[in-house]
Formats: sequence, structure tokens, C-alpha cells
Amino acid sequence: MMAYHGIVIAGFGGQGVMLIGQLIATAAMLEGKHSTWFPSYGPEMRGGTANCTVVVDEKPIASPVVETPTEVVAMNYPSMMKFGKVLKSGGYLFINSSMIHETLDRKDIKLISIPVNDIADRIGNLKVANVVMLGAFLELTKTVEFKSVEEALREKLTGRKSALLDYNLRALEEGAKYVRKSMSTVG
Amino acid sequence: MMAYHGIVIAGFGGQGVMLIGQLIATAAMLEGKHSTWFPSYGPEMRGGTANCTVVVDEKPIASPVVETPTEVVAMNYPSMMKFGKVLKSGGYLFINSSMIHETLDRKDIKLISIPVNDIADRIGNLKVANVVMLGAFLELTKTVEFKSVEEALREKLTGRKSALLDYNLRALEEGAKYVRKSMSTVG
Amino acid sequence: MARVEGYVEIDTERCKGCGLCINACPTKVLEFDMGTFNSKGYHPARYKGTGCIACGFCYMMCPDVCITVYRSVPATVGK
Amino acid sequence: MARVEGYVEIDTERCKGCGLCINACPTKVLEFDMGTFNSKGYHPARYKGTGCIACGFCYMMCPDVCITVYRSVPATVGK
Amino acid sequence: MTKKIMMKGNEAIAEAAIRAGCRLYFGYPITPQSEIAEYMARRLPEVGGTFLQTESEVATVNMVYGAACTGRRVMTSTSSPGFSLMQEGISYIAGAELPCVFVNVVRGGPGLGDIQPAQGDYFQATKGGGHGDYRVIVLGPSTVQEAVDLMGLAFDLADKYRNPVLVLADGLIGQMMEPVELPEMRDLSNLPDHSSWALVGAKGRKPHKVTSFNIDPHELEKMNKRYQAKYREIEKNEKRWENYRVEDLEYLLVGYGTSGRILKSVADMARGDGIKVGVFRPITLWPYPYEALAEVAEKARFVLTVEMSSGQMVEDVKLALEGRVPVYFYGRMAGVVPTPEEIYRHFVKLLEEG
Amino acid sequence: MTKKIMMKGNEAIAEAAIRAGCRLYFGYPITPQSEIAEYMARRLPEVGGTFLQTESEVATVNMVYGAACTGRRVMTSTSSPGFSLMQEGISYIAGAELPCVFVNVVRGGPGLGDIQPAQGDYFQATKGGGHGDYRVIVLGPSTVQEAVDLMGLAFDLADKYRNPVLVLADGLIGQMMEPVELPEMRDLSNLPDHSSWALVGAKGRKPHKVTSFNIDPHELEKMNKRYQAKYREIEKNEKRWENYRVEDLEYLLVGYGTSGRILKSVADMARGDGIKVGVFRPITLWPYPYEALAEVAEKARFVLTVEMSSGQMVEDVKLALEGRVPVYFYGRMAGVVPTPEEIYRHFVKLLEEG
Amino acid sequence: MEKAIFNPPKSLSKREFTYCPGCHHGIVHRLIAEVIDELGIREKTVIIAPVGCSVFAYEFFELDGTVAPHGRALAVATGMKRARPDLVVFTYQGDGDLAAIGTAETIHAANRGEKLTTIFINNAVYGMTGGQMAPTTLIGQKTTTTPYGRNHEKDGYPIHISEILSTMNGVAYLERVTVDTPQNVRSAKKAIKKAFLAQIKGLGFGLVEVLSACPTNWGMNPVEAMTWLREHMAKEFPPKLFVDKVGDG
Amino acid sequence: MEKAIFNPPKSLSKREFTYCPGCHHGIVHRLIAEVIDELGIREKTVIIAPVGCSVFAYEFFELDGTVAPHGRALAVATGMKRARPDLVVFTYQGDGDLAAIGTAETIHAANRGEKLTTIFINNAVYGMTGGQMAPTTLIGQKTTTTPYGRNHEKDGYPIHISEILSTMNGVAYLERVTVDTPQNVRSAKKAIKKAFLAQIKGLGFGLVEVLSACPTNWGMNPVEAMTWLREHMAKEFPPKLFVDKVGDG
Ligand SMILES: Cc1ncc(C[n+]2csc(CCOP(=O)(O)OP(=O)(O)O)c2C)c(N)n1
Ligand SMILES: Cc1ncc(C[n+]2csc(CCOP(=O)(O)OP(=O)(O)O)c2C)c(N)n1
Ligand code: SF4
Ligand code: SF4
Ligand code: SF4
Ligand code: SF4
Ligand code: SF4
Ligand code: SF4
Ligand SMILES: [Mg+2]
Ligand SMILES: [Mg+2]
Repeated sequence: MMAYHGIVIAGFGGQGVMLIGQLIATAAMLEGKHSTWFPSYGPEMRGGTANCTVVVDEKPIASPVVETPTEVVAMNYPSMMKFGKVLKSGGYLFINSSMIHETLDRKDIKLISIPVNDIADRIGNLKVANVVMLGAFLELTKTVEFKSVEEALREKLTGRKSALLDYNLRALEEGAKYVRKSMSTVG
Repeated sequence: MMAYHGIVIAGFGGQGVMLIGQLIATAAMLEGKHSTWFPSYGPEMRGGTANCTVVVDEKPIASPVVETPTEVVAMNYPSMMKFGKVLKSGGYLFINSSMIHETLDRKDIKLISIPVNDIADRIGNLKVANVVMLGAFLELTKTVEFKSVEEALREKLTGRKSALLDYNLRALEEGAKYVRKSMSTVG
Repeated sequence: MARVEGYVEIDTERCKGCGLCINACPTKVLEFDMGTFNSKGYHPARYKGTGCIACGFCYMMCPDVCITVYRSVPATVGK
Repeated sequence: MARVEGYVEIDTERCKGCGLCINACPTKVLEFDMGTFNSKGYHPARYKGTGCIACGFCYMMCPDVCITVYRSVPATVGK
Repeated sequence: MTKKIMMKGNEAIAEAAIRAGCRLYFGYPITPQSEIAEYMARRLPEVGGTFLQTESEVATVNMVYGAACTGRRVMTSTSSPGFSLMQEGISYIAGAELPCVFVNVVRGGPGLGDIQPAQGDYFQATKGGGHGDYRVIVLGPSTVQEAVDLMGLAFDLADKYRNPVLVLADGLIGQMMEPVELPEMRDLSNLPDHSSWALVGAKGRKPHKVTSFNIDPHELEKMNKRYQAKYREIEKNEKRWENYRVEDLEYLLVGYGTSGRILKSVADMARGDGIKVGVFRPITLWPYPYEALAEVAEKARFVLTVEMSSGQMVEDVKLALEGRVPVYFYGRMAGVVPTPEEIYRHFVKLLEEG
Repeated sequence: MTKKIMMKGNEAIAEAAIRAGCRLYFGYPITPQSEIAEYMARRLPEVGGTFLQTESEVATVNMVYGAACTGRRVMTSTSSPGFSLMQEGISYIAGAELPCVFVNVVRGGPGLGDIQPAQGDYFQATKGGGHGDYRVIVLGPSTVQEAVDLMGLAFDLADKYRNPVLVLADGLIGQMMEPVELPEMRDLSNLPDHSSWALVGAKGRKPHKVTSFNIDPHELEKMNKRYQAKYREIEKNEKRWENYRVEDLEYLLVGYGTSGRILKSVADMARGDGIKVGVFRPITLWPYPYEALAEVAEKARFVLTVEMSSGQMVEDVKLALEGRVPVYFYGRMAGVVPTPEEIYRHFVKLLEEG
Repeated sequence: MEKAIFNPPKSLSKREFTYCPGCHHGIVHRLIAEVIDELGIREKTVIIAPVGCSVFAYEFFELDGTVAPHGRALAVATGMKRARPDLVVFTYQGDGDLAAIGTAETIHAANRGEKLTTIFINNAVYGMTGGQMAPTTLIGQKTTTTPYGRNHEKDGYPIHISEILSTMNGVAYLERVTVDTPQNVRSAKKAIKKAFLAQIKGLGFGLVEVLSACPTNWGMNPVEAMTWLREHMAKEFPPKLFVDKVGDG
Repeated sequence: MEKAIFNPPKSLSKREFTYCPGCHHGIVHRLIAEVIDELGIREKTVIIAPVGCSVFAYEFFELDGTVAPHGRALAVATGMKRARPDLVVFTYQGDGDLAAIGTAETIHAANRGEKLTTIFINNAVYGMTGGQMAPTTLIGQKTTTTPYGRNHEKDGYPIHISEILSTMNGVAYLERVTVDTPQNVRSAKKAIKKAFLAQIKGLGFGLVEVLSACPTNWGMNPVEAMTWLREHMAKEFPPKLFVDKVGDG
């Protein structure tokens, strides 16, 4: 696996894109890697578009900004259009196929469609759609290890939130499972 | 007469030191000369010390500030002590002997004592003591001509103030007269 | 007196699914369209199709100016 | 009852000749000292020398805290 | 030729503004420039103008913003602490590209300081006291007459470039009296036309929007590029300075405003002693006349910069000369005005040491 | 070694302040730094401190003034427009020689601008956004960890010199998360002693007076000379910078804060292509490490300065190099953060152009 | 034949609002636009937007407009109106904008009796910056800067701007309203119209304080937020007509 | 045996006041010093002077002291008191300082109920800067910036700070007084004492507004100025006890 990851995760506010970015960055730290996370919001007060950039590397990170991401996660259509374009050639584009019905016209990237809302719905909690996506993402990119993300999740979900831990762990796993199953379809 | 005059006029607020400075500067302008007037006030709100610097010259005035004045007018004791010291060697020091009973220990200057309050009192208006001083000043220094100052006074004292014109003209003349009479006593 | 007959048009792309119109409608003829997301990601409001009395409450409460209320001239002219 | 006898001391160097003490004195025993200027150029206030009842009005009105008012113990001890 | 009259700098500035077509003044009193407001309060009603004493300098700068939105000529004046309070507003005005004129009659600082003439606000004036990449055109008068002339120029430049213009005077310019000639009254009907952007009601046209705001950084960067292009244009067109006895100079004195004028006395003194000294006096402090300064300074053995500050404009002198000529500095701070004699003494010391 | 934790820059700054002994925070919300206030609101009560949300930035800076009068450690934080509003107060604080710490998490400007990371407030920060001759110590962190470290330093320098210290971050430092190690809690009983001047009641001693005011310009000039002597002392002692891969450099990149850190990626790219590029990153922006920069830059064929502004620090670079090495500039404005790739492309273009 | 009896007013631009779902800012925008339409003053009216969630307001109206520095809308408006007394100038401001940083500008514009109209959105919180305490935050209310609830000893009391302004000669129209029911929306519109009339008739300063929901920062859904507004905010800030020099007709 | 029954209080420094002859600032300084002496709090009291004629006030008291930026005394005081709640902190402010540029700081300190004391010198004019209009200048009064007399249409109405503050929960003591007669001086002193007690007892914010003469800028001699104060200023600003949570004893 490559050492450097420059990841953009984008979607509507409320889709939890910030959280999964933070989980990756935290997991990287737990593994002794370097990582940065940086958010960006659209003009809407709430519920507009939002994205974050995560960098993971073996050595200290000079630039926390990324011109051509190595991976893009698009939770909605505008995000796919915006960030799919700048994705590095050969990079992964993860799209939420529960909400995105079109695809991107690029032959030089690896496009992974995951119906994360549907999967989350099946798990019983629509809110973990983002973590389903994270599971898929990790399964393919190996940016960080599952167990580090689990640790990060455990640290985050304490107190009243600990009830949600199970849903999240399931989501991680279901996401991974989904891509493992559909691996063959990836170009 | 010399072309350049750098004059400091100082006293308590209310003694009219600013006005006589302005009259000299205005008169100089009326004669086609260059002139500047610049005020300075002490820390008191009112009634404290105040002084102004007047420069008159044949050519454009570069510096409106004066390190060693060619003439000093001191309407009270602190002013004499402060500005008498920096007066140019050979320069005139005019003091208001109605309020200053000491003299300055300098042999290289021309000290002129005029009891301007007493003279003004005699004229019938204590407020013109400053103009008495101005008369004395002009008579000796010839910085500007009397008629220019009269013109400046006429411009200044219009409307309700025109009643004061006569007092001022008398004061000018009495001041001049006083030094003409006492000329012989000047060192 | 005959009940006024009306209907509403909702700009579903503009709608943010806040539900204030639904809440305000005295005849309960508005609902969320759970079947679709608009491009902002919301389930827009939708008119059930009948029963509107053109009271304008939904219009008045809609913070996103999505609603136009029509008063149909009774029965004669079709929609 | 015997009238209280008092007297006042005025810090004439501090005085600004505003006259508020003179104005306030119920027994009119304060006046301007027209014969002198202090170093600030004012005619200071002065106690006429007798008649003060130590009411403190002058002290209370003096904006420059120039006045100290004394109450003399009746007659016995000299000034 | 109009008649010369004796006027206090502050009053001359006010009258010059009115003659330049300014009919709107907003201001909060502060020494040593309150006479500007007082003059306006008396005079503006006579010419159909509006004077408003505001509740603070923060309110002032924003009233200027609002008035400038209508395209009418508007000004305010203040002194150092008051000008600091206006910095946020000035940044907004520059970002919204509104024409208006500020006068800062500088006094001794920092903080409450004193009320005497100083030049300690040069950095604030020229490098942008507020936030963000913006520029204010800064004019530095050295006589009352020049203050009058620059007031007219200030309004014209403000209109021409839709940019705030600052007349940076000091307490001496504000408080001194000198003979001045005043210009004629401008014909108000002939002032620049701002109808293409001014906020005066969207009658029969698309609404106008005046703003320094754009949530999208790429769009905001486009706005910034527009500002920067304008600044380059101003740099190209508007640099002004005065050379004094520089033809054969061996030493150069540099100063602006009051200290610039005093330096002429110093040059005269030196020449009296047979030393060939010239003076360079920048009149526009932004844009700074770097090239003109470099040109006259090339010939100098050294340059002495004199300011009524701890040394601020001297950085621009150094930027102009890039180490090719030694640059020395002499300054008085906090409201002390240097005399020609003391400057000359310092100059002679440098000569002897060097 | 303490454990690393993942923290947002703003929160790390707040926690670092508390660990440095700061128990007083006054502030008014503004993006992109409101998390500092929010963190303080939650955390200060836990450690016996005081958080107060103020009515405005003008009030804030003056509350800081008041709290600093007591000698206790106090801070505030804001972003660009808010910092502009504090300029009058900062000038007073500097004049009164009060120790306190400011954080400006800079956003795109001018005016309302946007809320993205920018570096357009460099001039304001380093040359004095307020009036008068004063200086603020300015520290420019480039990582969350460095922000934490510099917060501690900021309080120490403020106390040591009785001077305001500004941590000049940008929205990226404030908003990003990075792993950090936090220092231990400072022992409050061991903080510097300010009893010789602080306002805590004149018990058994002459009253203390804290002021920036003196009506006599000669006395005020004495105060100014005292400040200036202190500033020279700070310049002597406190310059800080980082050199990156400069040993054998042929080209030098200069940048501070976020752009400084991004330049390291550029240097790595260049070196990947066999071009010997180094980076100079000033950490103290005032006092600026002119000499250290000159030393590494001497060997360079040219210097490329990169800022998230239209070019402000580049003036200090030029002042350091005095024309001995060509200085180029590359900037993005208004909240756009340059990528290493685009900077490298610009660098290569400069190389090719000669 | 059918007739649109309720449809978007002309004085609104076509731009979609950037507000959160259920935010009352949008309702109030529409009312203002309706009033401007009805008064026929669109072509001479200028909007001064604040910094706050409604920072884009100057884009949402089909009017000339600008955005003032945070808190300074009434100073900007004063400058504009003094420059062009023939214009109708109104400000639209939040509670942070008008009652915290802008306190002095508010008080003095009102006290001077500037011929201006102000729509004051009191939502007891700083919406735009993410839910910090506003000067109008209720005692006990949790915000991001009063995480333990507003405590009057530490954080002070909620400020009552309308009560303060009601003591002033310069004020010609002053009312506090809500927009939580269709009926109240209708009354709010009447108040807004009168606040404009106070300006147009040259009577003085007009202000309408609108108690408004911020579902996002209150952490409630839009319908819950309505209820909270009624049950809590309207207790601390009772809707009331304070000053009416406009009269009827 | 004789006894000084009225003599300068210990809490005043020996420095001569820089005020004009007959200026009331001096009377009020003395009263404050007497109150501090009587309360025995000199060694823990700090004065915050304003910018105004009383800018030197921090030098006139034998107290630790500082001078705030113009208008910001109550913000400075708030910072100080929050840092050291054990201190007694008071501000001394003019009408320009407190009621114009400092409006927001005044209103919010009062509204928060800061435990502070403010002595507010209302002399209807900007003394220090040479007699410009103050927010409290009377209608018709001529000043250097209202050369034709204050006109409410152009210049607005005189502001009534005490009336405004009287609407606020945070205020524990609030009174408007004069010092134009020995009797009124005595009452003014009582009010000042209570305003300090409001702070000392932790009840909240205390303010005393003192109607004061500025003979210089009013263009009157000190005795005439007294009369004008009584006959004109006290009509617009009637002396009154607005709030007293201190009670007696
Ligand atoms: C000088 C300045 N300080 C702070 C800010 C940040 N800021 C933007 S909006 C806002 C407050 C918004 O609250 P409010 O006025 O109540 O409006 P709302 O968003 O609730 O409608 C603040 C503090 C700013 N832009 N400028
Ligand atoms: C920011 C700022 N603006 C203006 C001034 C100038 N200034 C000094 S005192 C003052 C007003 C004085 O009036 P007031 O507060 O009523 O006090 P008074 O002199 O009447 O006692 C002003 C405007 C200043 N020092 N700082
Ligand atoms: S107009 Fe009235 S009845 Fe019709 S949908 Fe709207 S609220 Fe319901
Ligand atoms: S009120 Fe408007 S935005 Fe809300 S659900 Fe109904 S139509 Fe949509
Ligand atoms: S104490 Fe009373 S009686 Fe005595 S001088 Fe003073 S005012 Fe007059
Ligand atoms: S009141 Fe005081 S200052 Fe005034 S005249 Fe009397 S002693 Fe002098
Ligand atoms: S944050 Fe609150 S006030 Fe702002 S748009 Fe959202 S709901 Fe409305
Ligand atoms: S100007 Fe007025 S307020 Fe100031 S000291 Fe003189 S009399 Fe007093
Ligand atoms: Mg709000
Ligand atoms: Mg006053």
C-alpha cells in the first residue's frame, strides 16, 4: 500500500462526512502515522454542502491541502461532479449510489458505488450511512486498519453515545463486506 | 531690519497670547511676506499656560518650529523662565512687568519690561493688555508695520466686536509709546 | 356557504422539507413526499391533491417561499 | 444656644478664584483677595477674619479642595 | 488670482473639502482636529450640506460607508486613536470600492499619548491598518496650502478609482495658520457620475449591490484581483513627490509632511555651510514614489530619513534603495517636533563619523 | 512523553493557553475561531477560571486591558475583522506595557471577505495596525503542535517584556485537526511576579498607575524611548525561525505559517526532480529574523516568497536581502490555499524564465 | 378561471435562501417584500443587510442593497439616508448584530430619530457563527458559549432592546411580534408596514422586533422550535406594541 | 483647642486638579474620596479614569489607577473586576465617554450587573475637546458643533442614560443628583456611597449621574453656571432615585 493518502470526503451537511474524515485521521495517529484533517463548508448555514480533506502519511505532513486527491468519497451528486474531476489518475472514487444515480465519465479511475443509505437502513440506523462508506473505503484503500478505526470510534462514542457503537461497528463491517462482494465489478 | 523672525509668545490662557501671534502673522501676509503661526497648550483644561510660535520671512517658510527664537514675549513668569532661556543671543525678550517682578539672568539679550496690564487698565480695558504688548513689540522689532496690524485688527473685529476696535488701536499705540519713551533704558 | 376550493403549487426544488406548511394546514392536505429527495437532499412537501381551501396558511408559514396558492373559480373551470 | 465659632484656612496657591465658596457662605465672610494674583494668575479667596460658623458650606462647594474648616472650642483657647 | 487669507490648517481643510463638492461630513470630535468638524457644523448648512456629529468613530466610518454608497462626496476627519477605531470600516470600504475621503491629523502615540503633532501612524496609513489585502491612497501635505490642494485631489482620486483616500496630516498642519489661496467652488452638477453602481433605488434597472463579501474564496479572489489591478494602475498614474535642491546633491534628506518641510531648512543651512544637500519629499505615501526616490538618491553619499516617529517611512526608503545607498534615520517621537538645527547637528555628526 | 491526541487547532490553542496558566478569557465569536471561545466557556470553569463573552471586540480588547492591569494571565482570540476593531485598544495596551496574548485566526479579506484561511493581515500584525510607535510580538505557527507550543511561549514573552503578544494563525491552523502533545499544567503559584506595577489596591505602598498617557510631549517621548529600548532588546533575544533543507540550497522558498509548511512539500518535490531547494520559515514575524534569512538566502540564485496574500511579508524579505538576491512572489488571496503543485509549477516557470 | 392569491412578492429576488429548514428568517423576508410591494416603494428602497445568518439578505431582495460590518447596519443606514433623504432605507439585523456589537449604533440611531426602518430578528442565539450566546439568550438556555446554561451572575441578563428603545423620543413605531402562526404572521406584516410608514411619513425611527426560531442551534425540529418560542421566548419577551405614532389608515 | 472638621480626604492625592475654575469635577472627586475614606476601602480600590476633562483623575486619587480608552472605562473595569473580584473598582466618566462612544460598554456592563461603581458626570457638553455637542446637550443649546443650537431633527434628542439603565435587572443602585448647593452635595455623597455599597455587597451595578457645570464651555462664570444647571439641565434631567437595592443602614 502507498504511504501517502490525500483524501477528499464530500457530501451534504448532516451526512457525516466530517466524522468519517476525523476517524481516518485519528486512526492514522493511533497507528503512529502522521495525519491532518481539514474541513470546508458551503455558503448555506446548515444542510448545504461540506467536505473535508484528510492526509495520511508516514512522514510529517507538510501540506494539509491536496490538489489531486488520491481518493475521493462523494456522498451526493454535486460532490461527485466537483471532486471526481480532480481525483488523481488511477485513484478511487467512492460514490453513494443510494443518492447518486449518474456516474462520472472518467476511464482512468476506479469508481466504487455503494448504496450506503440502503445498507444503513438495513442495519437499522440511517445515520451510520457514512460509516458504511468508511468500511468500504478502508477495505479497498487500506489507508488505516479497521481496528484503529474501531479504537477511534470507541474513544469518540462514550457516555450517552456509546449506545451507537454497535451500529457503527456493524456499519463498518457491512461496508467492507459490500465491496468485498462486489470487488469483481471494480474496473 | 532682518527678514526672518522666529517669535515665541507665551502666557496664561486668557492673556491673549494666541491673538497677538495671529495678528503678526496676518499682518505679514498682508504685506506680501510669508508667515506661519502655531499654538501650543499646557495640560490644564483652561487657564493654564499657552504659547504660540510665529515665523515671518521674505521667502517661503520651511520650518514653522523654532529652536532659538529671535524674539520672545513673556506675559507671565513661567513663560519668561521657559522661553527666555532659549532666546537667541542678541534677541529681544519682552516681559509683562505688571505680572513679572523678577528678571532673567542673561546679559546677551535685550530685555524690555512693559507693565502692559497697568497700561491697559489705564486705557480702560484690561483685555487689551496683549495688544499693548504687541504695540511695544512692533515698535522695537519692526517685524511688520503698524498699519498692517491695524488692517488685520479691522478684519478680525467685525460685527459686535467692532466696538472693541478703538481700545485695540489705542493699546497698540500706547504700547509703542511706552517703549519709545523708555528706549533710553534699554541695554 | 360553499367551501372555497383551492389548490397549491409547491416549488419542490426550493423546498427544504421543514414541515411548517404541513403543520399549519388546517385541512391537513399537505404531506412530505417520502419517495423523493430534491437536489438539496430533502423530502419536499406535496399537496395531497384535494381538500385545499385556499386559506394561504401554508404560504404564510413557508420560510422558503415555495408555495403558490390558487383559488379556483368554483367547479366550473377545470384545473 | 451659642453660635459656633469657626474659621477657615484657604490654600491660596491651589485656589482658582471661582467664587463658589464665597457664593455659598451663609455668613458672607469670604471674599476675593483682589490685591494678589497667585502663581496661576488668579485672585484667591480669603477669609475676612471673623464671623465663620464652621458650617462647611465653603468646603463643600470648593471644587479645588482648597479649604479646611476648623471649629474652635468656644472662646477659651485662643486661635 | 484669488486673495490669500490666513487660515488654520483644520479650517482650510474643511473649506477645501466643501469647495471640492463635499456636502456630507460625519465625525466625532478629537484633538487636534476638532476644528474641522466645528467648521463643517457651521458651514455645511450654509451650502445645503449635512453635518452629523456621530456617537463614535466606529459609527462614523460606517456612516461614511453608507453615504458613499449613494455616490455623493463624503468625508470624515479624526486623529490617531479615532483612526484606529475606523480600521475595520476602512477595510470594508476598500473592499466595497467606495469613494470617500479620510483625514487623520496625527498626534503623539501610542495609546492615549498626547495631542501634539506626530507621524507615528505612517505604517497604519500606508500598509493597511485594517485586515486583508487592500490599499488606501495616502496623501501627505506639508503646508496648509498643500493641504487645501490635496483635499481637492483626494476627492478626485477617490471618485476616479472608487477607493478611499486618506489625507495624512499631523497636528502641526492642523493647528498652524498660514496664508492660503482657496480654489473656486466646484460645480456639483459636474461631479463624476456614479449611477452605474450607486445605491439609489433600483428604478428601471437591475438592483445594484455593494459588498466586500463573497463566501466562495475563488469568487472573492477574483474580487481581490480586481482590487490589485486597480492598485497597480494607481501606482502607475498617481505617484507624487517634491524634489528640493537635488540637482547637484551629495547628500539626500527624505521626509514627508511637516518633517519634510522642515528638512528644507536643514538643506538651506547645509548649503550655507557649502554642503550640497537636497531633499526628497514624497507627497503620495501610497503609492510611494520608489523610483523617483531611487533616481535622486543614486547620486547621494548617504540618505538621512527624518520622521516624527521611531522610523516607519524609512522602510520604504530602504525598499526603494535596496542597499545601494546607506540609509540613516533621525526621529523624534510622541509629539516632539524636531527643529532644523537639531536635525542639522545630527546630519553633521553622520558626516563626521562617516 | 505524554500521549498524542487528535485536536482541532482552535481547541488545542485554548487548552495550551490554560496549561500556560491563563485563567481569563474574554471574547466575541467569529468564524473561523469561535471554537476557542467555546472551548474556554466549557473548560475554564473546570479550572477555576473566568470566561466572558463580550458585547464586541472593542469591549473585548478593553476587558483584556483591565484584566492585564492586575498582572494575571489573560487572552482573547478573534479573526480579521474583529482584530481590526481591537487596534485602538492594542495601541493602548502596548503603550501601557501590559502583558497579554491575542490570537488572530486570519480569514479572507478585505472587509467581510470570507471565512477561509488567509494571510492578508500580516502588515496589520507586524507593522502596527493601530496608531503610534509600538510593537506587538507576533508568532506564526504552521502546525497545530506549533500553535500549542507558541501559546506557552506567547504568555512567557508577554510577561517577560510586559508587552502584548499576537499569535497570528490562519483559518487552516484553526480548523484543522492534527495529533498534538500537550504540555503539563503550569503551576499558577510560580508565574512571573507583577506586584511592582499591577493594580491590585495600594496597600501599604504608593499607588500604581498604568497609563499610555502623558500630556507633555517630552515626557511622552521618554516613555516612547523606554518602549523602543525594549523593542531593541526583544529584537536581540527573541527571533525564531526554521530552516528546511537549506544546507546545499540553490533556490530558497520563504513563507510563514500555513504557506511556510506547504513550501516544504514544494522543496521535496523539487528535490525529487534534482533541484536543490530549501525553505526559510520565520516563526517570529515581529521581530523578523532578517539576519537569519539573509544568511541562508545569500547562497540562493533567487528567492521565492509565497503567501496567502497579495504580498506583504515579501517586503520584509526584501528588507532582509537589500537587493542582493532577486526576490519573487507568488500569492493566493481571499481564502484560497495554494497547493504544493501550483507553487512548484510557478517555481519551475521562474526557473525556466531565467 | 383560477387566480394565484398567495404568491411570491416581486420585491424578492429569485435566489434561494441559504437558511436552514424551518428558519424564520425566510418568513420575515417574505413579509418585508410584500410590504414593499404593497407600498409601491421598491424602486426607491435600499436594504442594509447585517452580518449574521441573514448576511445574504441584500441578495435576496430585488432592491439596491449592501451589507454592513457586523453591528453597524444602522450607522450605514444613517449615512445613506442623510445623503439621500428621498430613499427608503431599512436594516435587517439579528440580535447579536443589533443588541450586542451594534448596541451604540442602535441606541443612537433610534434616539436621534433617524428616519429609518429596522427589522430586528431576535432568535436568542448567534445563528451564523454556530450557536453562541446572544445578548437575548434566556437564563438557563444552553448555547455553545453557555454550555452549562446562561447564568445571570456570570453571563448577565437577557437584554430587552424594545423596552430600552421605548424610552426614547426619536422612536415613532416600535412593536414586538412573532411569526409562529398564520395569524401572528399577519399581525407581524402589519407591524412591518407601519414601521416603514413611520419612515415614509418622516415621523422617526421604526423598529419591529420579531421573535424567531433558530431550529438548528436550538437543537429542535422546526415544529418543536415554534413551540419553544411560544412557551419560553415569548415569556421573557412578550409581544407588545410599544410605540405607535403612525396611527391608522 | 481647635479641630479641623472639614479637610481634604486621604484618598485624594496632593496633585492639583487641572480643571477650570468652578468646574464641578473637583467637587465630585472630593466626594468620592470622602466616601472611600469612610468605607475604609482605599487600599483595595482602583479607579478607572476616562478620556475627557477628567482624564487625569487616576492621578488625583491616592489609589491604584489607570485611564481607559475613550468610552471603554466600563469594559476595562469589567476585565479588572473579573480578574480580581476582591477589588473595588470604579469608573469616572463624562457624558461623551459614557453615553456616546461608550454606549455599548455602559449598557452591557449595567445589564450584566457587573459589580462595579460608576460616577457619571453629565455636563451636557464635551469639555475636554473644547465644547462640542454631547449626547446630553439640551435642545437649543449652542455648542461648537451645534452653532445654531441643538436641533432634534438634525442632531437628535438628548439621551437619558439613567432612564435607559433603570429598565435593567443588573442595576442595583441608580440615582441622578446635582452638586449645586451644599445640601445637594451632601445628598450626592450619600448616593455615591450607596453606589459603592452596591458593589461591595455584591448586589450589582451602581451608577450615580451627577449633573455638573462646565462654566468654560457654557460660556458662563461659575455662579451663573450653577443657576443654568438648576434652571435648564435639571428640567431635562430631573434628579431622581431610580433604583436602590442597597437599602438603609
Ligand atoms: C467584527 C465582527 N465580529 C464578529 C463577527 C462574526 N459574526 C458573524 S455573525 C455574528 C452573530 C450572528 O448572530 P445574530 O446577529 O444574532 O444573527 P443570526 O445569525 O442569529 O441571525 C457574529 C458574531 C463578524 N463577522 N465581525
Ligand atoms: C477614540 C477617541 N475619540 C475621541 C477622543 C477625543 N475626546 C477626548 S475627551 C472627549 C469627550 C469629552 O467629553 P466628556 O466625556 O463629556 O467629558 P468632559 O470633558 O465633558 O468631562 C473626546 C471626544 C479620544 N481621545 N479618543
Ligand atoms: S392553502 Fe390552506 S388548505 Fe390549502 S394547502 Fe395551504 S394551508 Fe392547506
Ligand atoms: S414550509 Fe416550505 S420549505 Fe417547508 S416543507 Fe413546506 S414547502 Fe417545504
Ligand atoms: S465654614 Fe461656613 S461660615 Fe465659615 S467660611 Fe465656610 S461657608 Fe462661611
Ligand atoms: S471655591 Fe475654592 S477655588 Fe473657588 S474661590 Fe473658593 S477657595 Fe478658591
Ligand atoms: S442557524 Fe438558525 S438563524 Fe441561522 S439560518 Fe439556521 S435556523 Fe436560521
Ligand atoms: S472644560 Fe468644562 S468640564 Fe472641562 S475642566 Fe473646564 S469647566 Fe470642567
Ligand atoms: Mg441571532
Ligand atoms: Mg461632558
